[in-house]
Amino acid sequence: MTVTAQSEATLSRREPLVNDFSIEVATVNGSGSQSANNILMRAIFQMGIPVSGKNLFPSNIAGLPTWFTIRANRHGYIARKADSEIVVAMNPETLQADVQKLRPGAVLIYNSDLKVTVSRDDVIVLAVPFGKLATEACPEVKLRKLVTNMVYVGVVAQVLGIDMAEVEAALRKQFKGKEKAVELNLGAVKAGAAWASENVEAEIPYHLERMDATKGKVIIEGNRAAAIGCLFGGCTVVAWYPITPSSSLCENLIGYLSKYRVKDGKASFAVVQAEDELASAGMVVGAGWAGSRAMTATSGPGISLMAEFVGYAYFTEIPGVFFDVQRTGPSTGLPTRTMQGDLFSLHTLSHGDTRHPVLIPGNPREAYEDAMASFDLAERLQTPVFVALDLDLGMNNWMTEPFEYPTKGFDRGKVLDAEALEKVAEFARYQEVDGDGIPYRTLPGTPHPKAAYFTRGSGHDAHARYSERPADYTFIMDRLARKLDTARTLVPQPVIDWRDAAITLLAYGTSDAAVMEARDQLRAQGIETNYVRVRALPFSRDIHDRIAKSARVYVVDQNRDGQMLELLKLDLPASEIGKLHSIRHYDGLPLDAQSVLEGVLERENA
Amino acid sequence: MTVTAQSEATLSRREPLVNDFSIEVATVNGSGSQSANNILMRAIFQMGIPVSGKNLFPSNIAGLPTWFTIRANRHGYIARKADSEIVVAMNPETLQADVQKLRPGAVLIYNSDLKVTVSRDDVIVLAVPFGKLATEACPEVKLRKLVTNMVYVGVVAQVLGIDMAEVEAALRKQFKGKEKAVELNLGAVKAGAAWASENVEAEIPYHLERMDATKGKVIIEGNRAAAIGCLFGGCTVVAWYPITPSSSLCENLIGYLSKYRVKDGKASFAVVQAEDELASAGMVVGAGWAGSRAMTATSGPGISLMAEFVGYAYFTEIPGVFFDVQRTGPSTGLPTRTMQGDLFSLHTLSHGDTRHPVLIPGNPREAYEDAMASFDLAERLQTPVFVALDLDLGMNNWMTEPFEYPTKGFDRGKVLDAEALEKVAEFARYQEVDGDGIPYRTLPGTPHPKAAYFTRGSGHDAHARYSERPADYTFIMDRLARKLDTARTLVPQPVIDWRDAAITLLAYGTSDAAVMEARDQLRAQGIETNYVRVRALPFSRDIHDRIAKSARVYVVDQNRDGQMLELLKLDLPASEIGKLHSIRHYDGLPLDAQSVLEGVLERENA
Amino acid sequence: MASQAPVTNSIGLALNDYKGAVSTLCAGCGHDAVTGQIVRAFYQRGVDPQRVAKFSGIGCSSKTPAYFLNQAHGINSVHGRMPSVATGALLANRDLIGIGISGDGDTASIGMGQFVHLVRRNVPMIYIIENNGVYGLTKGQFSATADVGSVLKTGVVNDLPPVDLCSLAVELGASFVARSFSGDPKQLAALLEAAIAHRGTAVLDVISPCVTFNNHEGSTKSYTYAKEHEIPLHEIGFVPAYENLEAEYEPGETRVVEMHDGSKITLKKLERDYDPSDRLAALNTLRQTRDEGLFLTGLFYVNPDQEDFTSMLKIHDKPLSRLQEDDLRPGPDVLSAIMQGLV
Amino acid sequence: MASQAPVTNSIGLALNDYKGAVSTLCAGCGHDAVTGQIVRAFYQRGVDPQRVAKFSGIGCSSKTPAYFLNQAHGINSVHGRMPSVATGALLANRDLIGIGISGDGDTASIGMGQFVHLVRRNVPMIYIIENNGVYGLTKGQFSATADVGSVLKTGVVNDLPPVDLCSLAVELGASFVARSFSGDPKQLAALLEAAIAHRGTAVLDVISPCVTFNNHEGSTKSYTYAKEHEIPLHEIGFVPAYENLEAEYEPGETRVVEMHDGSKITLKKLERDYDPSDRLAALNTLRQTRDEGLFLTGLFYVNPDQEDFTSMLKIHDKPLSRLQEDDLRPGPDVLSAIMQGLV
Ligand SMILES: Cc1ncc(C[n+]2csc(CCOP(=O)(O)OP(=O)(O)O)c2C)c(N)n1
Ligand SMILES: Cc1ncc(C[n+]2csc(CCOP(=O)(O)OP(=O)(O)O)c2C)c(N)n1
Ligand code: SF4
Ligand code: SF4
Ligand SMILES: [Mg+2]
Ligand SMILES: [Mg+2]
Repeated sequence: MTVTAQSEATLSRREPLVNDFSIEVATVNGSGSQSANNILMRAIFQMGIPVSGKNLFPSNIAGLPTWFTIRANRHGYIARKADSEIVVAMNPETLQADVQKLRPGAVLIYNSDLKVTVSRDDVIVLAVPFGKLATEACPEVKLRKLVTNMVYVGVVAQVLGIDMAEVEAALRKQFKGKEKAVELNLGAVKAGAAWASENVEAEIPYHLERMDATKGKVIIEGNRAAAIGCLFGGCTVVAWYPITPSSSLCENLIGYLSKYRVKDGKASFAVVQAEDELASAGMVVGAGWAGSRAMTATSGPGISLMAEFVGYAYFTEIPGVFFDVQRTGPSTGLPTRTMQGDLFSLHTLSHGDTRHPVLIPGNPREAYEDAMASFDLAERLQTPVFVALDLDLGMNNWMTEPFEYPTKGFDRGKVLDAEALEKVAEFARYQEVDGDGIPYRTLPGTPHPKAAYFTRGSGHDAHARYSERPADYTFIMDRLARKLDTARTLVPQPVIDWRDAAITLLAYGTSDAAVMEARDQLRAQGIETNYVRVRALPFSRDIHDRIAKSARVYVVDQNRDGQMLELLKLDLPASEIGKLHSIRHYDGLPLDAQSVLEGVLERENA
Repeated sequence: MTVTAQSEATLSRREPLVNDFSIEVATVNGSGSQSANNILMRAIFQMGIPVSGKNLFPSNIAGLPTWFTIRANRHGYIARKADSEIVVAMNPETLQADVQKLRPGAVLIYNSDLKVTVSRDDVIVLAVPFGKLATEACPEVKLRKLVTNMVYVGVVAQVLGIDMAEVEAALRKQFKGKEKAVELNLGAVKAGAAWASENVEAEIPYHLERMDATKGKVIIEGNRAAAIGCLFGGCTVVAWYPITPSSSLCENLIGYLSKYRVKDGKASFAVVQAEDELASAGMVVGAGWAGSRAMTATSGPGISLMAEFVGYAYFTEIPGVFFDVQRTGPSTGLPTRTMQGDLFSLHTLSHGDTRHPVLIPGNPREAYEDAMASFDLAERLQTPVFVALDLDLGMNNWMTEPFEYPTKGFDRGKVLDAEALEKVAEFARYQEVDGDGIPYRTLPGTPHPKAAYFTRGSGHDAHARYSERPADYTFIMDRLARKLDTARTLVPQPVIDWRDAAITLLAYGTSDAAVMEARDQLRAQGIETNYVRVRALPFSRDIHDRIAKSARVYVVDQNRDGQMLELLKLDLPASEIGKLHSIRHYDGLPLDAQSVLEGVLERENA
Repeated sequence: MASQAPVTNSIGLALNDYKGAVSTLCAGCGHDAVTGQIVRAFYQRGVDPQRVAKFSGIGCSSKTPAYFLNQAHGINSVHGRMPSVATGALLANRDLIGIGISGDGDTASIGMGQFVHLVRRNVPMIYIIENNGVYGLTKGQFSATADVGSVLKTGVVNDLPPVDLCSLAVELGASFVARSFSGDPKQLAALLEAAIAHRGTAVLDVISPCVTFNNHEGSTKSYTYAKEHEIPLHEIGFVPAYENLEAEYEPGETRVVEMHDGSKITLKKLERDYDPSDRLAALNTLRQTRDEGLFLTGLFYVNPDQEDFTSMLKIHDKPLSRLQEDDLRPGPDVLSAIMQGLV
Repeated sequence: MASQAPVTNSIGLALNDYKGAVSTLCAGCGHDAVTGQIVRAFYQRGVDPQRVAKFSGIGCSSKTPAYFLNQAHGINSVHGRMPSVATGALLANRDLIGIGISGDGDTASIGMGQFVHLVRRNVPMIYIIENNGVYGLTKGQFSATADVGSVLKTGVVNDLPPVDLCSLAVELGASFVARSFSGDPKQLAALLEAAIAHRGTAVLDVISPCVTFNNHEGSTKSYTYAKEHEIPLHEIGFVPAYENLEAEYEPGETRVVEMHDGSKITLKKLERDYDPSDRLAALNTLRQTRDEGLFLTGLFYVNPDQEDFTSMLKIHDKPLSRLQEDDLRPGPDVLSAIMQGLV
């Protein structure tokens, strides 16, 4: 079997594209391709080339189509790109579709055993005898399926010029310690590489070259980053219920806690796998009331189930941290697709007049920092605090600077212990004392006769006594509103790149990567933009100011209803609202720069 | 014991106020005063005088302070009025406070047995020997407590000039058939009246005179009205969980269904008292999916618990009717106080991009009509439909025209039965067919090979097949948005009183009464206003048009956050938003005209 | 080739007419075996698939209604709350034949409340728990039916006592309670046929191994463990109404339960003589064998005469969903009467 | 008048120090009687009220924590979900002595799921159900513990089988299960003292009549009915650790259960000899007496040695809520190590 480069004629002979393309592996889930893809990505990363990996997987456990995309980009662009230059098509089910969507000039790597005809003459086709190569590399039939994936690692590495030493290092890292696995898989990689070096005649217009842009950086998923934040944030009670894509946040956290927070067989934490999300929310509320730093993590359906408890905690002023790793739609929506669809829900969750702080990390470092900050904030504000990730951030691989050790200590908020109680004239749980809307609290078990109070919904006066008096009610409600106003100054402040341009792009969360890339593209077209990345709700005043200074503001949302734009409408003075224009993306895929670019140009060129 | 009219000197001797004042009875709940108050109210009503009754009761079963206010008003104003002209103070616990809040010139009726001194010389004090009068009227000790209340009926009737024949008629109605009770209670009324006619020397500056303004009218609570609407709306499955103030909606409905919808021992309905609100919502969803007209009724906490199911029904396009009789705050908020606090929640309930129609009746007649309409709308739109009452409407007594028998038949929406399926080329459950965003559905059990489809969240294509394809997802989401747009034309249209004024008052639900009264007061001060009463969400285009034609729009909300105003912000063009001004009332009491008046004047006179 | 008339059942349908979409579960998943027996049982009983309504919650197990009875409407609802959806639908249309598929997570963890109340109401439906001791779809965490000491592949050990859904159902007054094993197709088929004939909630707790996350050594829900430990309480047979029973069984050796439609469940004695109409005995047997660590399968309890929820509510014979305005909207006289009462 | 030293308990507090706000329940409500016995039991046991945490859901019953132990923090949470709140709080601070008050609606209807899982986890707390068969606070609808045939004042009859919370708890592996009656103060007091001494979930199902909505003829939860039908299983006594037991009881006539803290529960035989350490016997006794329509009270099951949830989780001896940054934030070396693993 030799390689036909059917497309050579149609391809323009130019310098290969260096360090700026994507590799997509089409396969089925549960087939073990994840290790192969990780090795490929890590090898590129170790070559110093900025890289990102995004897994597009189905909502089942094994056997359905999955696409993994590795983007290598010398500028550091890590957003999804709509199409890929190198496609490894391992899944017979999707092969024809995968071929159809190839861009002209792309490289297709597929299994020649499949006996299909590839009817595209504008692409480079490498028909690899995977079966034969795997058999040679792995005599054991049982392991062969897994090893097959390593063959494409070898082929891809060879044709793109990935350093074999880096592939080997990545592979050793992946199978750490398991010598037999290393040997076997390395053999398969080499078989693939050897085959390619002997058989690929076509000139491959894509090439990877060493850079120095990843030194000291790490690759991490946002869920793991948030887990590390919880570990260092002093989280002590974890109550969770598994749900994709949030499960790995708690699972990682449990791993870290067990490793780093057990001394002499005693844990400085308690983890409960609750019976459902109502229960996990209730446990967080109970633990927060009793004075510990408690968290849960869930996704949309869980958030909906927590609505009553979150409202209760708002009115009773009980701290708690709620992570929402957002996904698409209801339970039988697209649980393995990404969306920023819950923003509105999170901010207003529960019936009645309720508003909650929401932190919105845009990358793993911020996920780590926000996780830490959320506990401080929850205890300072005595209220439920949300941290809104999404599937893209939570479960995909992100390159980042290593995290910094916190310089600020814990803020445990306004808690009166026995000693403090001794000094105060009176303790009134729901009183306004400092003018910031935040009252003082005591913890159950405080050994002081003044400490106790009885906690119940919103039907209380400043002294936590049951009251149905109208004036008591408005007092409590107004103070709560004031507290949310205080939160504006305490939440993470926006990330701003100000260029004194007329146009401002306003985005949040994982849209960051695509927006950064789109801004460069716009600039290349002569359109300069300011950039305001919202890091939290309620909005800081600075956001108002920046909007006031802009002529037009493009608000980028990964949801249908333009939820961030809607929240801005609620908060901004009427005169500013006309400036807002919506760019929305809601097909379940991570946002790409092209969508942002088009969104802006559509209007700017109109 | 004689009556001291300590205040005579200080009272200006003028014509008595006729048919324009309030009577407030302060008592404890569970003491049986409800019958006495009803009789008083009905007697006034039977005299042809417009009247309304509002019960301010605590969140317990017996023994805590309760105030019942009867407002008689010749102009037909039925909103709450901040203070009352006649106060019957039966509760020793609150007596001093009740006395303090009396307006100068008011009449205080209290129990002389209480041996308290009333330290107000600017009011008329009638110290009635209740104990003695009740003992004379009712030799049986056991019944005496109940009968005591009838004594004040007699006193009040006598001093205000209520026709004794009407009191007797009302009393007979109240105790229908129970001759012994009629006799006993009538005796107590007469004793009270006799005492008053003999002992009251002061001139009472308030008087009731016959009018002809209530002929043909009925008195009814909104919950009962909604229940009648469900009865005539063809509701077949009722799944509920008790919660104040919604319980009486279902309880009345069960009564009517049992009476009017059982034939030959077979019920044309099924009622389930579910285990909680998640279950009642699930039952409604299941029943709607299977093709029956299903409803539930709850209040705020229940709405929060239904969030996941309601979102699911939105995405799967399953009809269902959800009544929310709104109350104040969370479970241990003020469950027996009123609020329009859930509007925002209802419209956006559930995570993800979800929006729901909400019907907002402002009086019992509309509650009846909306209840009927909601089933048509839910089946036509194939989506959950909310009907938002509040405690004030649901549980208080409202005077209204009798309801009209519906002229329009049921609209069962786009359902394909076996016959219809025979005629169509294909059945695709989630296809856009008519351009209105509403697909066709089939019901389980339809005997046709084309009928079956599999229902699941939003992860489906137009043919209801599982799909994770991005284009399928946006197709479904866009069609759903289109469907909500269609809803604008199908929901009840706003009630508009247009005067070509610069100022428009925009209100909804039970604010109507106070707004109507405030408009008259404004007019008296030379300020003419237009009035737009929103009857439903999403907003009809007409509302946009009216706002466009106004210079300033005062949006009246009975909640802290100005939720209607917020929803308008989301829907209106940016240019209109600056016109909106908020009048908010959120202390748990029904809105009064004074609050509206002040809200407008504060700005207009600024 | 000469065309052959396809084999059909009593209503003229082929086995194929009872199939569904291709399964997307892992190869070897116990749930697929259950699906296979459901297809067979409905075919065997000659049930009109267009009269069936399929219900499920969320999980790998809950996906399976898509894989059988393509001609039946199905609803994959939300996690743990399928019982309420089924209750609503079956009240709305009493002609529907309801079958619900749940998982151990879906029923014993998040779904506990609704399960208890479904059983208490005796809603007429088959309720199958495909019980693998883990949350398959979220990648293998323990569920509330995992046994104490059971070990995950990751080494995590379960410390909490398992919920025994059969004991619980019997305790709560269920009218049909059985346990089976997806690796015991014959027994499962017979139980499914019996469940179809039952009017009331038929609870079937089917041990159905998760080959991906809970089929290793240390698991008490693996194929190997279940095969090695299964103790059938009796040999179960099902005899349709139109067949003759007498000839086949020797009295004393076989108990016969007569169902409402005239069909019969036969229970051939194995080691013990077990009376499935004795609730207390069922509780004792379940508790004792559990304490001994035995994996007992069979029909633990059945009462064909227990009133189901539809009967209790005295619902109209015609499904509520088919009633129209004529049946549902009372006349103007009724409205007048009501208004008159309020004047 | 000569001032008299007030009577105090072992920690020097007077009975008054255990009281709460004035009850707002109906005069004669069974719940107030339970409150009274709680005050007495905590006083009697010399429990430091400042170490107690009070929990409840929603209902008349759930209001009562405001009416006892004013010096203890309390939380009136949401309907049916108190178990999760209590679990969180008791994990957060293991030094707290937890007592939860719920109603039959709050536990057996909306709260079923959380109740089951609380019991399964053996969370260390006293869990009292003030069981009146109705939803008092919403004006008297039947709850899931109402007996079949029970009649409301409005004439509505209950058709659904009752949930027996004691059987259920025993079935689920609870470590302490008892039933009492608010009209039997002596037994209730002894059971409460025993419950305080227990480490694990102590389930107390207390029949507590609702005088306003369910105390009439036709109710099986009325004072009259309960008084007429109560059959105590044994006569219960409680002997603190510091008191001597031997002298008082004749062997054979009295069973003694030794609690963790050295105190003892004494169960004096009445009609039958009952062993509260036998779970199967408990299930049988409960089921049989229920089938016979008897209202049995007493300590059905107790296992003082069953591991509670805090121990199972191996939580730090110092309450988690008191741990500070030093204990909770690992050093920079740990962060470096983690980062190193990711390079
Ligand atoms: C409200 C909610 N919480 C969590 C999830 C995530 N989730 C999906 S399936 C599942 C567990 C399924 O376990 P089980 O019922 O045992 O089914 P199996 O996959 O083992 O067959 C969970 C927790 C969800 N979909 N919805
Ligand atoms: C989520 C929610 N649903 C409904 C209610 C209304 N509600 C308040 S108390 C109660 C029932 C209480 O019954 P039970 O627990 O038996 O207590 P009891 O009043 O009889 O002591 C209900 C349904 C609520 N507060 N919250
Ligand atoms: S993960 Fe387990 S339960 Fe799910 S399909 Fe695979 S084998 Fe079956
Ligand atoms: S209504 Fe019943 S349960 Fe509630 S306080 Fe009154 S008597 Fe007690
Ligand atoms: Mg499972
Ligand atoms: Mg109760």
